[in-house]
Amino acid sequence: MAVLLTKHSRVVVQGITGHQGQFHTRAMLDFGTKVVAGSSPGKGGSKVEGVPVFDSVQQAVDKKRANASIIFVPAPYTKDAAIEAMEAGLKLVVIITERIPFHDTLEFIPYARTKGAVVIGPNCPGIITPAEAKMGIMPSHIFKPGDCGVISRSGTLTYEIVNAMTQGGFGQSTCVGIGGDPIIGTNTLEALELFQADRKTKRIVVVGEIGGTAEEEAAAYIHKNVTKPVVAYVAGRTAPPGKRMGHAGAIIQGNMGTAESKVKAFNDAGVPVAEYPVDIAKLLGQT
Amino acid sequence: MAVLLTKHSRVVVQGITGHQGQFHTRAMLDFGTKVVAGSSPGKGGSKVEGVPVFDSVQQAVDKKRANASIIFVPAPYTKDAAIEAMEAGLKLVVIITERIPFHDTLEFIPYARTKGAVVIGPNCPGIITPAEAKMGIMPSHIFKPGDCGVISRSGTLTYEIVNAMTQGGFGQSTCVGIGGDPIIGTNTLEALELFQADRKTKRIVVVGEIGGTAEEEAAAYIHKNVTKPVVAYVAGRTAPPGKRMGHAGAIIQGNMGTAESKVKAFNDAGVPVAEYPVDIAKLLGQT
Amino acid sequence: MKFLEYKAKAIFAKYGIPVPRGVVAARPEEIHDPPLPCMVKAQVLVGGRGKAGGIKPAATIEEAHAIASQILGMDIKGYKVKTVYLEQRLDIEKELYLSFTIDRSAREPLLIASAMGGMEIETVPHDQLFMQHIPTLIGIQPYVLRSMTKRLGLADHLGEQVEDIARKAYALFRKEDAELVEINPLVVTKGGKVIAGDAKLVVDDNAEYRHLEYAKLDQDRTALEEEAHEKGITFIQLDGDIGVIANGAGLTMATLDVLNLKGGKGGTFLDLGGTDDPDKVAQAFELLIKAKPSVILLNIFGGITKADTVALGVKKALEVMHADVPVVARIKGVNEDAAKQILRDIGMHPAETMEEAAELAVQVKRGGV
Amino acid sequence: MKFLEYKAKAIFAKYGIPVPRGVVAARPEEIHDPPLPCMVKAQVLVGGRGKAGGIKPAATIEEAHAIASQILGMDIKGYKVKTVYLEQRLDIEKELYLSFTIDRSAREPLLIASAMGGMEIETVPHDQLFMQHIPTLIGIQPYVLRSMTKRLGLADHLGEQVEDIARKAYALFRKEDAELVEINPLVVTKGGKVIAGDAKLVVDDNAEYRHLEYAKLDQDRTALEEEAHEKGITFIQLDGDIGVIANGAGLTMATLDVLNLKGGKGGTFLDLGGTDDPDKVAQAFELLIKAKPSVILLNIFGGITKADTVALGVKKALEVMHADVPVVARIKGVNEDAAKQILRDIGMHPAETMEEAAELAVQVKRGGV
Repeated sequence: MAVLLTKHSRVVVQGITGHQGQFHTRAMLDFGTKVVAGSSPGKGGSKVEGVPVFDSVQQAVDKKRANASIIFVPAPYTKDAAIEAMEAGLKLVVIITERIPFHDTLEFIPYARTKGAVVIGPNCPGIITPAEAKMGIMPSHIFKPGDCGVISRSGTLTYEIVNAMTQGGFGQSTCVGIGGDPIIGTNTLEALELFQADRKTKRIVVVGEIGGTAEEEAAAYIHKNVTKPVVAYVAGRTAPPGKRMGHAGAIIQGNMGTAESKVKAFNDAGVPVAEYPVDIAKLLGQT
Repeated sequence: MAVLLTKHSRVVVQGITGHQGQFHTRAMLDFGTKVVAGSSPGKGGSKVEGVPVFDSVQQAVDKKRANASIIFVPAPYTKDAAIEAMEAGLKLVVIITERIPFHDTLEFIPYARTKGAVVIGPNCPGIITPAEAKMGIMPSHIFKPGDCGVISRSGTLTYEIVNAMTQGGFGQSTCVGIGGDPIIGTNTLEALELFQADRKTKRIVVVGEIGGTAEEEAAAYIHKNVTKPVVAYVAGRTAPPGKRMGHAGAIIQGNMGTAESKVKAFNDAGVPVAEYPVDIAKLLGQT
Repeated sequence: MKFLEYKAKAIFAKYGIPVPRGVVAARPEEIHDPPLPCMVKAQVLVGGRGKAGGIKPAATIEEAHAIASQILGMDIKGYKVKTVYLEQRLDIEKELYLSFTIDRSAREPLLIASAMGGMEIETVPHDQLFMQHIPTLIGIQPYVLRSMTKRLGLADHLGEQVEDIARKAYALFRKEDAELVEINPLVVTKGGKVIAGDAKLVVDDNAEYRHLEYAKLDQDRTALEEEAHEKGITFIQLDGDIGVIANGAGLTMATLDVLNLKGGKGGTFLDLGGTDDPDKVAQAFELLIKAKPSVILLNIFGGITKADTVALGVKKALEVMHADVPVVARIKGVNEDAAKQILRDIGMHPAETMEEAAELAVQVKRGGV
Repeated sequence: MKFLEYKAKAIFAKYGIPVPRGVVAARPEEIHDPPLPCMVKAQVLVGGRGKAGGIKPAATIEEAHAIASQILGMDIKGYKVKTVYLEQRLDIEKELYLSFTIDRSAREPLLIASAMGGMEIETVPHDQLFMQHIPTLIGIQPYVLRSMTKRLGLADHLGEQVEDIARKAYALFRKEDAELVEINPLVVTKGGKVIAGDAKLVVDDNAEYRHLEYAKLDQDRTALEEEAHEKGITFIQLDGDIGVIANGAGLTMATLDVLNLKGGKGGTFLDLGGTDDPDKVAQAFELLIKAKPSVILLNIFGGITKADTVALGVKKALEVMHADVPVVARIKGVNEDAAKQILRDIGMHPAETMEEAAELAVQVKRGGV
C-alpha cells in the first residue's frame, strides 16, 4: 500500500501533446507508471511516446479505464481540464500547472468534493510512490522505496530534502507535493490524515513554508491525531514578509503565518524542526 | 427505527411566524414532534405556540441543537431558506412550499448533496413516522404505527390511501411525501433505498403518477434490489397527456412517462398495481 | 409560459444568438419593409406549421402581402394564426439541432445537439444525438462544447460559432428560468454562418414573478383556462361531460381515473389545492359551471381543510350562478358532518368514498338518481 | 495587481457601489472643478496616508490647489505621491467596515464586516466582527446579508443599502478575480446614505490575462522589480548584500535561510523557476547584477533542469554585463559535471551542497577566498 498512487493506478495525461506533457509522459513511463492514455482536444487518434491520445478524458476512461489524471495544460484551460476529469469520474487529479487564477481554483476544488475526487495541486510537483508509480515531474533517481511519507508545499526544496533522506538511508512510502498556491486541493492536514492511515508509512516528513496557517493547523492535528513520528522543515525564516491581504488578511491570519509561528506550533506538537534542510535525515535517525 | 424522522429529531420551523408555519407548528407539536425552534428573520426573541423564534437557523442550531428543518417560507425565499438550513449543518430539510421556480431547485438540490443533506420536496406534504414525529402538513389522525413504508408523489391522494390502509389494519412505519415537482430532493428510488434498509419496514407502498420516469426507474430498482414486498398505485391513467417539454422532452422520456408504461414497469418488476386507490389495502393483505 | 417564434427570437438576440432579420405583422397592410426574399411564417404555439402550410416563401413585397393574407387567420391544429413573421430567407447549407431542457431523473439540465436538424428530433436515431448533462453548480464548460462540435463533425470555423451559440443558449436557459430552449433547425448557411432558423422557448410558470414582462404572453389555453390561470386555479378542459373538482393534483387525477373505471368521463380537471376559503371554492365552481358539465363530481380529502366552508362555497357558487347542475359530493375533512348537511340542504348527493361518489355521478348523469 | 484608491473607486462605481464624486490630478494646475468642500487625498499603494498627512480637507478651489501642491511629491512610507484625488467631503454619521478576501484554510471567500469601521480593522475586538465564508458554488445568499446587517445593528433603510453594496462587492470580487475588496470606512452619512469612503482592490496577478486593461497599473515595485515583472521573473529586492538566485520559491527561501545561518544576508530573492534556457538564465543574472550584490549565490537543484545550459547562461550574462562580481554556484541536475567545468573555466566557485555554497559565499564576501 501507499498513499493515493500505486502501480495499479491507470493514468491519463491531459495536455500530453504539449512539450511538458510529452517529456514527463516519457519519464513517468520510464518510472513504471501505467500511463494508459493521453488527452488533447483535436489530437485524438495520435500517439505520444507510444501512449494513445484521445480527444476527451471520457474516451480515455471508456477505452482505457483511466482512473487518475495528471494535468499539464496551460493555466487558462486548467479549470476546464480539471472539471472534465472529475466529470469523467476520475477520483485523483494531479495539477502540475502553475499560475492558475485562484478564482478558478475556488470553483473546481469545492466541485471536486461534490464528485468525491481528490485534487493534488495546483502548482505542484505531483505524487510519487517509489518502485510503484510517479504522477509528477520530480527527478525519479533521487527517490527510493521506504517507510517515510513526505508532504511538501514546494518542489525543488523537496528534491533537496528527499535526496538527503535517500542518501541517509530513509526511503519514501509516497511523496506528495501538495503545491505552493494559496488554494490547493489537498492541504498538509489532509495529506497527514492519509499517511496516518497508511500502513506502509511509519514516519512522516512535513516540508512547510511561510504564509497561510496550514502548518499551524497541521501541528494541532498531529498533536491530537497522529501517532507516527513526524519531523518538519519550514522555509522562509529570513524571507521578506510575504504580501499580506490587507487588513482583512491580518484578521484571518492573526499572529500566525510566520516561520516563528510555524516552528513553535510544530515544537508544541512534539514535532522536531530541522534547521538545515539536510538535517531532516538526521532527525529521522532519531525517531 | 424508522426512515429519516424519529421522535429524537429536533426540528426548526423556517417561516414559523407565517399563517401556515404557525398552524402546522401546533399540529406537529400535538403529534409529539420535538419542534425546538422557529426561525423568522427579524422576529427573533418572540415565541410561536410556545416555541422560541430565532432570526437565523444557525441560532436555532447553536441554542436549541436543531438538526432538521421544515420550510414554510414563500417560494421566492425558499432557495435562501434551504441553503441557510444546509449551511447551518442540518442534514434533513423538508420543503412544503409549492411553486418554487425549478431553476432554484436545480441549485439547492445539488448543493444539498455537497453538504450531505437530505431534501424532501419541495411541494410535498412532508414526512410522518406515526407514534413518533411529523414534519409536514398531513392530517395526523389517519395515520397509525405499523410496518408499511409509504412513498408518494402526491398529497391528498396519499391521505386517501393511508386512510384506507389504516382502516384495513395496515399501519405505517414512515410515510414520505416526496413531492409533485419535476425536480425533487429525494425521488422514489432513493426513498425505496431508505425503506429497504429500514428494519421496521416490512412492506412498501409506492404512490406514483404520470409524468417523468421516476416510477419506471423505481421499478427497475425494485426488481434488482428490493427484497420486501412492494405494492403500487399510479394516478393519471385517464388524465390528459401532461405538457411535454417539446421534442427535447420526448427524447428524454421516450415511450415512458405514461400510466401504461409505469403500470407495465411495476408489473414487470413483480409489483402489483391497484386499480382503485383503496385497493392498496387489499393488495397489502395479499403480501 | 410559451413564446411565439418571433418573441423567442427577440430574446435570443438579446443574448447574442444570431437570428435572421424579420418583421412581424398582424395584418397584411402592416407589412412595409420585409427582408426580401423572405419566409412568411405563421406564429402559433404549436409545432408542424410547415406541413400545415403555415410557412411559405415570398420573393417580392406583393407576394409577401398575398401570402400573409393567406396565412393570417388560418387554423393550424386548432390554433388561429393571429400574426405572421416575415423573415430573411437563409441560404441553407446544413441544418443542425440544439436544445437545453431539464432531465427530471438526473435533476440537471440536459444539452442535446445533433447534426440531423430540421426534422422531428425524436425521430433521429439515438446515436446521432449528442446528449450531455450540465451541472448547475459549475455551469457549462468548454470541454463539453468541444465534445459536442466534434461529435457534430463541424469544421473549426463552424464549431466555434455553434459553441458560442450553445454557451449563450445555456445562459438564456438559466437566467430566463427556461424549461426549454430549442433551436431546430440551427442553420449553417452557404456563407458559413450559423444562425437560429427557428426558436422555441418555454419559461417556467412558477418563475413568472421574476419575469413580469412575460406574464402577458398569449398562451396555449382556452378562454376558460385563461380565466382560471388569472385566478390562480389549476384548470384544464377535457373532452368528457362530468365536471371533476378535487383537492390536489394526484387526487384529482385519481378521481378522473376512478370515474373512468365506473363508466364516466371527466370534462374538467380542476385542482382546488389546499384552500377552504369559501370565496375561492365559489370561484372554482363558477369556472366549472361555465364549462357546462352535465354533472359535477366533487372529491375532497382534506385532513386539515374545513369541509363545511368548502360546502358553503359550493352553495354560494350555485346560488350566484343560478345553476341547477346536479352535484355529487364527497367531502372528508374537519366538520364533515356539517358539510354533508349543507350539501343535502341544497339538494346535492353526498357520498362516503370516492368510488361511491364516482358511481353516483355516473348514475345521476344517466338519470338514474 | 494593486489599485490606487481612485482607480478602485472607478471599478466600484462600475459595479453600482456608491462612491463620492471626485477628480484626479497629477499637478495642481490640472484641478479645475473639484467637488467642494472636498478631501484632498494622496494616491499611494500604502496604508496610513491620513496619519502621514496625506489626506486633508479643502473648502475652496484655492485651498484645494494649495493642499494638492503640498501633498503631491510627498514621501509616504517610501512612496512618492504622484497623484491626488479630490473627493466630495462626506457628512459622516457612522463608519462601517466591509471586505471580501480569501481564507486559504477554508478554501472559500470570506466576508468580514464590522460596525467599527474607520480604524485598522485588525485592532477591532473579534466579537465586533461579522465573519462569514461564502461558498463559491452557490454564491452569496440573502440570509447571509441579513445576518450581517443584524449583527451590525443597522436600521432597515441602512441595512438594505449595506446588503446591496455587499452583494455588488462580492460580484466584483468574483468577476474581477480580486484577492481583496475592502471598504474602510464604509460611510453612513448624516443624510442616511451608505457610500464607500475608501476603496482597496487587489487583483490576482495570475488572472492578468483576463484583465489586460489592468496590466499597466503602477505597482508597488522597485524599478528592478518592475523590470523583472515585465520579463516574467520572480524577483524581490532585500536589504542584504549577497545576491541569491535559486530555482523554486521554497528552495530560494531555504537558500536565504541557510545563508543567514552561515552568517550572510541575502540581497535578492530571485526564483529562476524551472527554466534551463540559457537566455532566460542570462536575463535573470543581468537583473541580479544590476542589484549590485557583493557576491552571487546560485543554488540549483534540478533533477530535470540541464545544469550545463544554466551554467552557459551564467557565463553569458557575466560576459554581456562585463561584470566581475564573484559567483558561488551549486548546481545539481542533468550534466552537472559539465556545468561545474564551465563555471570553473570562468573563475567561479563550484560547491557540492547548498550549505557548502552558503558558507563559501560568506567567505568570498569576507575576502576569505
